[in-house]
Amino acid sequence: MTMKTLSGTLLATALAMAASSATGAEDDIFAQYRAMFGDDNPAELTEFQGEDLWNEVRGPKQVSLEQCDLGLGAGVVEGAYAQLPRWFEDAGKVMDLETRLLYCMETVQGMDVTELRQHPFSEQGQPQTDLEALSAYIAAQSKGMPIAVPQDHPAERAAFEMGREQFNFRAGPHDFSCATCHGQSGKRIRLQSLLQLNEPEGAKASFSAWPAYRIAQGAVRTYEWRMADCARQQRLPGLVHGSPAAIGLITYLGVLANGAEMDAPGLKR
Amino acid sequence: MSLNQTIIRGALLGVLAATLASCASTPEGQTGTAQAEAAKVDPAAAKKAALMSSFETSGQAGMDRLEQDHMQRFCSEYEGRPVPAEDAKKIAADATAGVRFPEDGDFFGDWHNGEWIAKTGKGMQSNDDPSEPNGGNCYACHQMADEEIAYGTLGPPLRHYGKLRGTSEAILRYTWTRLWNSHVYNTCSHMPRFGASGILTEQQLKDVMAYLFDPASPVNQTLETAAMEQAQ
Amino acid sequence: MGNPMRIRAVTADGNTTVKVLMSHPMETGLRKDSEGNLVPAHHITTVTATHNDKTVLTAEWGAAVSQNPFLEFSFAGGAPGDKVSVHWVDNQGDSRTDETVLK
Amino acid sequence: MNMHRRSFLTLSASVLAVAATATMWPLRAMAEWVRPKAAFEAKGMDDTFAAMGGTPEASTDIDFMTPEIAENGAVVPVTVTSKIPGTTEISILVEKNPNPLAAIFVFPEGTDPSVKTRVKVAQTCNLYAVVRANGKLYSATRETKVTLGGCGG
Repeated sequence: MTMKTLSGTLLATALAMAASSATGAEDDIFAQYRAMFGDDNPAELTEFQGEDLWNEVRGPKQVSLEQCDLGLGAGVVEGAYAQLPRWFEDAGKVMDLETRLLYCMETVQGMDVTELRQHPFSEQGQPQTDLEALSAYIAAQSKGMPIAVPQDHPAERAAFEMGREQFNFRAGPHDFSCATCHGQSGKRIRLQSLLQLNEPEGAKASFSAWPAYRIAQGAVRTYEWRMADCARQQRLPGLVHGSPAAIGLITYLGVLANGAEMDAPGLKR
Repeated sequence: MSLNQTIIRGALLGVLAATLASCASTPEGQTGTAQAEAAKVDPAAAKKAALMSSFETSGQAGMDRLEQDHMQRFCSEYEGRPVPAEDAKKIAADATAGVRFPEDGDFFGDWHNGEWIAKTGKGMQSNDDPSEPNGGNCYACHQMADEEIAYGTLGPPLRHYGKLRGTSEAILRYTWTRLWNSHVYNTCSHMPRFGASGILTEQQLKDVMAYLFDPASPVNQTLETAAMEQAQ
Repeated sequence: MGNPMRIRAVTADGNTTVKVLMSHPMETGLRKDSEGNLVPAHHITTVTATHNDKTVLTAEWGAAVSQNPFLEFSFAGGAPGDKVSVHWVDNQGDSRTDETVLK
Repeated sequence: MNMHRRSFLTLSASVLAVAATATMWPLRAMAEWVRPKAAFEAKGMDDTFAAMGGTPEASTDIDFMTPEIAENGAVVPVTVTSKIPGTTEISILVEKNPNPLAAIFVFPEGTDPSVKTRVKVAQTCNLYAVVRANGKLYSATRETKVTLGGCGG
């Protein structure tokens, strides 16, 4: 367990304030509110749970997830999240962290993850799901590392392209696409500043902060949750967890965010 | 589906017949190897299959919502880019043809209801109750009344809307049309087609009109006035 | 038995600053679940912090302290090897104690 | 559980010193800790102050920090530091919550009369930091606006 000093906290706060002004959000009226949180993020409680789950011997095969390859070799968690989604030869597809974790629980531990795949996110007031806890822990192990989502395999490039198209896909009764809200810079919805996600600056701010502790829900939410909840607000049908569109969007945002430092779990409204 | 959408969809069949035909022949929800097979045959079909496998019906949000009409398809393609003039003309013409003005000729309802609509963001989401009225969520994107500081900036500010513009027949028809289908004036507008897509009822549109134009509506007051009146 | 707390304690210039994150729903008793039923009140009522055996803070809380509560305070003293311990009790009789050792 | 009991007794001993001046206040009334239930259950500021032993006097010697505008009322960070000599308690009250009293912090000798926590604020209203020092109550007030942040859906 790392012990952060108070001066570290102050530095982080100062950096957070500097960052918010650097992104042209000087007029962000929530800057003071966010700065008051410092780096004391309740997501840490979920990271702990995730760490235990990662190391725990579970499932019919009675092994821990330390046998799981997140892309950098079996059991390597440090830096793994910053390089996902990526192509996995064993599964024959591009997977993000959440899809990969379910795959490992299924194949490595022999667990039945049907239920978890159907309900990957906890209900309000309920304990975090294993997937949320594991995601928080794994993402935190990439803190400070540069995002490097690969575009080597043709399927990785295809995922990026699908994500780009999905981002602009207008549909449903309100004609909304991701770009409706996230295609311009310096805008806000109600009082919430909106990131422009189809260019690197906004994508970096987004990708590096998820998973995040969502204050409104008192829980850590994952990047797949973020995608699915945007789809809900776009009035689209339910975005399937681990689906081509979900992985595509995450790949698209990740590649645009390449080079930025991971700083998840973040803290969000 | 509204009459207007049906018309647009009809037009779309003419313009993009070839693409659509191949899409229409693709069964929904193909996955895995079927997807790979389709990719070899037709990339458009594969794309469609991947899309359909990515969503599932949730509450009132059915899979039919993934079917794009002409405007949606076109504006997705031209997102963030200038729209070719010819196409813009056609979209605007289709939009104009679909506008329905109030049958009784009265543009105004109750601004109090209009205020509720402007402030309410619920409606037509998968987790919304379809038996409840839809909101319009105007404040998500527009500044309106002084007293509401939580407004968005995706759309232009509408503060003192009626006070600044008056209530001529022309401005009423213009505003109604904006609410009904913004693409009449602004091709690939990001504003939902509240009338054309059936998000708000005719009565609700009248209520929003009243909220925008009524001199008594908070939209047309300055905060000091509102405070003084409250005190009296 | 509740979930573990996260306690950080840092000594500088003869003063020890303690930061605590607790895992607790802090239900007010006024929230309805997805089926429309009221979720019963469930919140921490008392928090006690000790430095070795000395009480350094006591707190009485209502349901208006936020979910997954955060608490920061500081006391005079603290030396490497000292124990800082935090204990809470909630209105349903649950409790939890965690501690950290000063470095 | 032993440690728990012992710490409570230590605390009780330390607060007994000022018990004589505030007999109404349950925390000081007995050798064993008593939660001031009535104060936590009181509705409205007047009743809450009454249950706490009186209306506090406004003081500029309390550093009270809350955000001017909160993105989410469910979690509003607050910081209170009392510069009033003899401070033994800091309470945080939220005017328009169903029960205004959110928390009481008791500071034994050697602990800085300063605390940082996060509270729920149901709607835009005043927050109060109430300090008990030498049996008297002092307060500082700040307004925090609670707004709709996101898409509203």
